[in-house]
Amino acid sequence: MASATTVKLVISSEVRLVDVVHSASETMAGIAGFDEDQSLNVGLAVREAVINAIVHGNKRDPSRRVDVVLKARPRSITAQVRDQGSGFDIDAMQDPTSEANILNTSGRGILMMRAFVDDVGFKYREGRGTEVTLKARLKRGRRDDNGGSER
Amino acid sequence: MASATTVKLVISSEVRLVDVVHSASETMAGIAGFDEDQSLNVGLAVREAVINAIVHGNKRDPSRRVDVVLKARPRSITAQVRDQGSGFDIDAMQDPTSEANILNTSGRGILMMRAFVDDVGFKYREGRGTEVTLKARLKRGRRDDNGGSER
Amino acid sequence: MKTTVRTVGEVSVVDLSGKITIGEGDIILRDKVHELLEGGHKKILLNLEKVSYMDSAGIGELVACFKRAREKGGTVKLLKPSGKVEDLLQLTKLWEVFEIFGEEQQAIPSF
Amino acid sequence: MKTTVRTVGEVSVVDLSGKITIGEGDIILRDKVHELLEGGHKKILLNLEKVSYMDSAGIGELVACFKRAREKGGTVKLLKPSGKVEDLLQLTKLWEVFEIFGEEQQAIPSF
Ligand SMILES: Nc1ncnc2c1ncn2[C@@H]1O[C@H](COP(=O)(O)OP(=O)(O)O)[C@@H](O)[C@H]1O
Ligand SMILES: Nc1ncnc2c1ncn2[C@@H]1O[C@H](COP(=O)(O)OP(=O)(O)O)[C@@H](O)[C@H]1O
Repeated sequence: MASATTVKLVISSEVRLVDVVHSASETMAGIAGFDEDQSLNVGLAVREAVINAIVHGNKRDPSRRVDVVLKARPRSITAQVRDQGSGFDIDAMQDPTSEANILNTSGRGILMMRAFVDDVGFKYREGRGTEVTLKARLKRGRRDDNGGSER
Repeated sequence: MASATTVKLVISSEVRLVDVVHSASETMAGIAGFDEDQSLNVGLAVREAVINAIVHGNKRDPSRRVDVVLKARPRSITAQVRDQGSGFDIDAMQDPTSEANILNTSGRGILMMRAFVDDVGFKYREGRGTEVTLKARLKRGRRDDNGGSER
Repeated sequence: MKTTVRTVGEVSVVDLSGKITIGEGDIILRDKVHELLEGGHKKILLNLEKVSYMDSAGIGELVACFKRAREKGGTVKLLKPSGKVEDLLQLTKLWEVFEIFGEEQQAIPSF
Repeated sequence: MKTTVRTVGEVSVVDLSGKITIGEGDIILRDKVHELLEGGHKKILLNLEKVSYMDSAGIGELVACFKRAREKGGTVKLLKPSGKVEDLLQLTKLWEVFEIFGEEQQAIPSF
């Protein structure tokens, strides 16, 4: 397989930098062959991961960094977003669409990630923070469902 | 002075990645307070530096990297673009607007950098490649000329 | 994001354009709805026709506006969400929380 | 970048839209002009009205098209450059190399 086209970004933990990573992700999705709407989906998923890294992981401390690696291959894109935080329990996550939570003003980021890309993985390592890995594959033809995906 | 808002990018030497750095630069110029047209100028200047790093510095070898550091401060932006090439003699540069060169199909990148930002500096260090530093400051009011600039 | 407010009868129609995202659109939206509520304008119709997308912070602010209006005895309704904005309202099931209209002429008398 | 070609009398008018940049717009421009010249169309008017910007590779390709046409006994002229594209033609002094028109009606009979 041809080696992936790779972009690494390092940002300080400021929410106004989210747009930089968002637009880089959209461009990379375009390189991978995604159309405009599919690229926006990738951009939005990466955006949510970066927001979480800045807000929850790094507690908006601008001296902490967020590391992002974007890899475009023909028909697929991978994003890794890593913070310097102390992790969290993904299994404790509440369903933001439940009646109890629907009027909460937060708690929808991971839902969006899972809706907009095919795979979402979380890994926490002591001293290395949380790493979120997002993968999206280009669907063939006009099918809306995602036949061969292992999601 | 407040510390700058910083983004680092590392790309493989592929011209299709130029857009990623271009759009990151435009976003950072916006953060520094530049309007749309001024941000495009910054984007175009950085774009030319990145093209040169990929094409001339790294000879389009995708295994070589281009490192970019963007720093936005209120009313100013700095970009550093570094390749892994063997440098060049900036003083040997020809004037692309002279009669002898006007019909050349290349040679206008540095002219564009100098037109679109206030300062352009080149530094070459053995083993570290060429580093181009671009600086743009926000002009006050509606003045088109660039009064106090040391360009 | 940009907003302009029109008054149609007793309803304040807020035309939004751009994106409702963290640190920018969400704050503009919050401030605008706050201003309307403080000024005694309790019937608020957010026109989303020209909103290209929202992130989770933007969606959260929509909910916050909805709740803040309700606390003050007012209402926030939505007009013409489309594309990604519509997808997001469906995904988050907020489609069932908000009153959503496709036409301004239907939205106005509903207040 | 996108191109469409219209034939007005003996002139091929190429309507360009988007940006003429390295690895994409420059290649599309080269191929389109090459195709026209090979097809015996020697009077080419590039309509730049909807081109938002060019980089040095795009500008270089404009010059390459100009020269290639000349070698084949043809001509490339420019229509309606504006904004950043106009700035760039001035900066590079290519404004004085190309024949440039503000109106198609004036450009067509000039060939
Ligand atoms: N990178 C992270 N580091 C620490 N905690 C996180 C991280 N990402 C998510 N979380 C936790 O998971 C929760 C749910 O995240 P999310 O669905 O994105 O909603 P929101 O960010 O709006 O709360 C967050 O409130 C936070 O407690
Ligand atoms: N990063 C670099 N490494 C090596 N040589 C460079 C670099 N940047 C510029 N040059 C040299 O300077 C020349 C002029 O550059 P420029 O004005 O950008 O025009 P162009 O790139 O179209 O040739 C190039 O042709 C090249 O020889």
